[in-house]
Amino acid sequence: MKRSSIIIMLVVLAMFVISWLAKASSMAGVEDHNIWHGFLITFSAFLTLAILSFLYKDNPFYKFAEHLFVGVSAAYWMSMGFWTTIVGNLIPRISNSLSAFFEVPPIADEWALLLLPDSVTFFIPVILGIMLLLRLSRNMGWISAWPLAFIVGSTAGFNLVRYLRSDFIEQVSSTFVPLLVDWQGTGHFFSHLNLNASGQFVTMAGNWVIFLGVMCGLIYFFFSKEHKGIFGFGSRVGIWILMVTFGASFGYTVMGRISLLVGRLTFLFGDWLGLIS
Amino acid sequence: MKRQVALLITLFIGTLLVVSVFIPPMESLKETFTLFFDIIAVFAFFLGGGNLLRVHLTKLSKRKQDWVYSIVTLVGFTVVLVIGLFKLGNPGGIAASPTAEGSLFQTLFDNVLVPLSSTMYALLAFFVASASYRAFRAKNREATILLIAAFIILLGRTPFGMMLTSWVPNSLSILQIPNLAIWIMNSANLAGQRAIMIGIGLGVVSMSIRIILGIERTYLGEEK
Amino acid sequence: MFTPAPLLALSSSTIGVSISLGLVGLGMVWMLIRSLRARDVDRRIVFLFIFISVSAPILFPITFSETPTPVVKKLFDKVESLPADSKVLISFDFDPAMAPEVQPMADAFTRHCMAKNHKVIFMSLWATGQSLLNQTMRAVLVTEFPEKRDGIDYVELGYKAGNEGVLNVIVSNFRKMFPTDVNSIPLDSIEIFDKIKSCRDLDLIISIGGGKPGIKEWVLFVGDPTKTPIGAGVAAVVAPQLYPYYPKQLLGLLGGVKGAAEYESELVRHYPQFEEVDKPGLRMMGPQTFAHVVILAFIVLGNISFFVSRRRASR
Amino acid sequence: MKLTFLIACCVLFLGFPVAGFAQDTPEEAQPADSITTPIPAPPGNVTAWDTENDHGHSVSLSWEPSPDDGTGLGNVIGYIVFRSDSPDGPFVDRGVQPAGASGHTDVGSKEEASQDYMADYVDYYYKVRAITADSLVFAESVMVGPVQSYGQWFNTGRIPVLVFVLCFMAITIFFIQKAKSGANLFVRRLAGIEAVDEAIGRATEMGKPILYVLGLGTAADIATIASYTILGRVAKKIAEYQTGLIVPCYDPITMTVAQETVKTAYMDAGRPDAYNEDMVYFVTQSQFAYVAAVNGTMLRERPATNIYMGKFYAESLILAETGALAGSIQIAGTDEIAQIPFFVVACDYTLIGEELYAASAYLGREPLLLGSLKAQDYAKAAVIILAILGVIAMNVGLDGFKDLFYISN
Repeated sequence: MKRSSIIIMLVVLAMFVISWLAKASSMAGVEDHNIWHGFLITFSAFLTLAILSFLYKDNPFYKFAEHLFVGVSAAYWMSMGFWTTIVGNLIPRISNSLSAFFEVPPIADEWALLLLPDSVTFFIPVILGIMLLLRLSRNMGWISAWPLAFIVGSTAGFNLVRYLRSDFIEQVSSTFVPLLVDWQGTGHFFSHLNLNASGQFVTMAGNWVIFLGVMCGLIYFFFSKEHKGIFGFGSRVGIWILMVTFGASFGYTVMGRISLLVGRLTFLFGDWLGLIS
Repeated sequence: MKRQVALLITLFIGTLLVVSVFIPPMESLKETFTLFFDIIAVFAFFLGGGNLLRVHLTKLSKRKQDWVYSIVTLVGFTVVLVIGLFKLGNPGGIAASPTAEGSLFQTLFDNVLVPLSSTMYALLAFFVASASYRAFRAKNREATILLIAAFIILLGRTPFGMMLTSWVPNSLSILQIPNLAIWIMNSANLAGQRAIMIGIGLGVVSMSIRIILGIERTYLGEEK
Repeated sequence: MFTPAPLLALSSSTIGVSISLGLVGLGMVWMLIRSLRARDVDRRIVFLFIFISVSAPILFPITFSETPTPVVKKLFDKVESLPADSKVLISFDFDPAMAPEVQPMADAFTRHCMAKNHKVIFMSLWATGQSLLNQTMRAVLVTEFPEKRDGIDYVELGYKAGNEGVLNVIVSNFRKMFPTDVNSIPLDSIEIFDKIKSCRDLDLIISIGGGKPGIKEWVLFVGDPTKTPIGAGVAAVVAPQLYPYYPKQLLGLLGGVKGAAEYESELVRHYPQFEEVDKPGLRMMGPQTFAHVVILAFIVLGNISFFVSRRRASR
Repeated sequence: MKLTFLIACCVLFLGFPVAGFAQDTPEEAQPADSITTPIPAPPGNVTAWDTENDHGHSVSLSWEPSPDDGTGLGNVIGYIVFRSDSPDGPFVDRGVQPAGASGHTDVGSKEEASQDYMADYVDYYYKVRAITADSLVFAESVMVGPVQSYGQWFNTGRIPVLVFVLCFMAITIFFIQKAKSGANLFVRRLAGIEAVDEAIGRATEMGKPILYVLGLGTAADIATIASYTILGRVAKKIAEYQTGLIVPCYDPITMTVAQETVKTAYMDAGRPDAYNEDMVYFVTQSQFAYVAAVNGTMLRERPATNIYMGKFYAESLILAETGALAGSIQIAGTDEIAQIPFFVVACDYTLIGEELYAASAYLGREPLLLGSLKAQDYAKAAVIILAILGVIAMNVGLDGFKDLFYISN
């Protein structure tokens, strides 16, 4: 380890301690566990800065934050899954004694599947789950293909109809837009070219763009035909439309991204440094 | 043998769920299966945990590059797992929700996971900027269109968009940048979105059919 | 770490802003010169600019006024027009990372529903949404509406694992997925749920999110099958993607901080009593605006240097 | 005389308060006159029938809103639906509808245990009550019934969906058969895929590894499944060129599949020796923790090429920009619409939405996959035709055409 890096470490450590004490003393009397809270806030501030330091370059602090993050998050999700699903939804259905132990109200049997009570059928996922865990063993690993088949099969079953319905049929039918308007003279047609009072012209222009846009977009996604001639033109217009879409989405998104940073900086300046009320 | 069974399972489950959509008495079946799904998903979490341990323990034992940090991972993992599973320091005891106010688990969440994940996410603010500086250049026609669209929308999201075009008479307010931005979002953007959506919808449907019919087998971990 | 707070307190916010703006401005000029020489700047400098332009308005707050766009207005009017005691479900489908952007919406919706005396059901499809839900309840319900009672004016179902699967179940049966509320009280003994069996019995569903599962799932799994009106507050990133659902499958949409700010200002317009409460949406518009301008500038600069260099190449 | 005095007193006693009330708060007339809310007209011709396309235990009602709902006296604030199992009560409250509503679906519980149980094939009688702000003032419709609830065996409301499913299955199978019978199906080249091959070559020259990210999808996500095929192809090439491969995984199940895929690829390439377990490893099942780790890997291993194929969310740009920072060539593909723009902006090549699936078919070069790809194309053609017809229909006022696509419940 280089001398300079050791010095940096020490400096950061010192600053950490200073901030901790400062925070704790500032909270003295206000909070009852001020030492503890001071530590917590300083620590989260430290983690925040550690991640931000990545913008300059990769460094030990980032590595520390990164590895801590990996471990903690994995454990977090495991615990949540255990309490919300296993204890929340499985145990109350299969075992009264266990639900008594976990102090969750048992759920009355229902004959949903194969005319068997839930208290029986709900062992199926447990068995499949255990098969999945066998993946960790070298020689029994192959059996994890079965729960996998179950997961993939059920997802396919759900998706098949759902996407056909909401992303396909619904979208197609909402492409049926009026492209012509009941003509009431030029004046009326071009009247108030604004959105809030949907003027005829604007609405109609929009509808044309939607209609042709979708058409050309679909043409672009044609794979079994070379993009040549009129077809080629269609697909080129299609990619232009897509480009507008992407540009628009990007521009629109910037806002959200900034506010995330605002959130973090507000924490640093406010909760930690106390520069803003 | 194992493969046949797997394919049979997929076929059976898949068809069952598709059919259940059209047969009202089978609706509750869908619910039950969803619950099954979640329960298996939790076991997957544990599988993940197992893998995590394996990866980092090997890293540690083989003294690979950055093995020191694996200790951080392992410690963090074990501590949070113990606190989480045993609801240590949860005022409400075992019956309380794991994320109950003031529980140690929740404190960890608020002071470790929240800063880490939200800062990671906040990096996007910087990357969005660097990306727009680096990549929004009128290299060719497509790039130019992308650039212009993004520019208008960006402008439309600021008060300056309005200032710049406030001179436009209200009868032509479509030409005021904020309105123009909304119009683009609702016409061209919508068209593009929809085209992609329909394509993806079809793709998903056909893939699902292939899976249910056992034509698509890559998910079983083999090339064909 | 010990940036002297008093000093900042003394300096009036205008000075602070002008200083930081001056900095950014000068930097821009410098970059312009560079780009005219067809030299790109290191991305770290880009990062620095963003940092300054965002943090300055935070330290020295500036706010702009907002007028609601139709997509936002529509949703506001819906909540406004529902009769008292309507059943509204608010789902917190986001995580801390997204919170700064969408939590203001959650607060605003909760505030609005409480002011209208709607019966509100809180839930979350995200494990991490639970604690954010608690935050909103602490910040809005408990402090601003102490008279509201749990189980009668609102109920907290909390989080259940299973992503869209949860919706799959509650669309036809709440009790199957949520045998009890978050405090282990059976739904049958909760007043609000007397009349509610499934999502069909709700008058409005508001999902606040920005990932999967989120609004899209609500529309696909609940909105389309039950025709229950669905409103959404989303991170700006997914908003454009939801436009295809508006207005047919999606009643209204708050996109990003701007959406939140618009809703907040509309709320204050109707309910002056909320004049005092913190309005993060409006508060965050200042940094937003500056950052946007900086990014716009970057795009322009980038293209300048691009064209200059291309001209040189062609020479 | 006495009498008049008495009357006068009464007038004073009664009159003053009222008058006083009227004087000091004239605008607050509402509470005053709500004491004597006029009785509104009841809702008109109520009809009740078994709810279609359900599993029973439910009855639907419709009615004409009371003339005083909105119009007329305008004092109706909602409707309460009452049910009884005998014509002469007792009637129980089965749900409230806001003013302006003209229908309600009374859904009971399936479980006999529940107090809210609603039996099938049993006579029920309904009344609809128009309510006002004053709980004592309301108007009830005439009673309807008997009506029975019962379950259907087929959901006619979803026939359009069924039709589409069947048609699509049919063409898919047709083309797959065609493909099997050796017909040569043309699929246009995808820039993104060509790029993958170049990129692998480049990595070999530079002697740097290739980073393959399967995204955040679960093992069952279509995008992930499509990504396996591409991974298989990439791994095979890598095995031939003897380049390094790094596959950090987000989902444990996905990881197991990815391991199998890579292993098989190395075997097909005839170098099972070159394969080692650590190429494909699990990171964590948490979005940003995963990103943090992958970012680190990018800056430490400095891969020549990053390939992102699968489901991606907010992390897309973080990954792509960090990759650009590390100076890697980047090829992306996702079906997550919101993220495509970022990949398009930050990566060298991007497979847009469906192209990702197409790519897997294109690479697999399997008749089966190609066949289904064809089927998709024909479906798209059908969409275009339908859309044109639909638009024409809309414009000549044949709104019936749109109803063909209407999916009730």
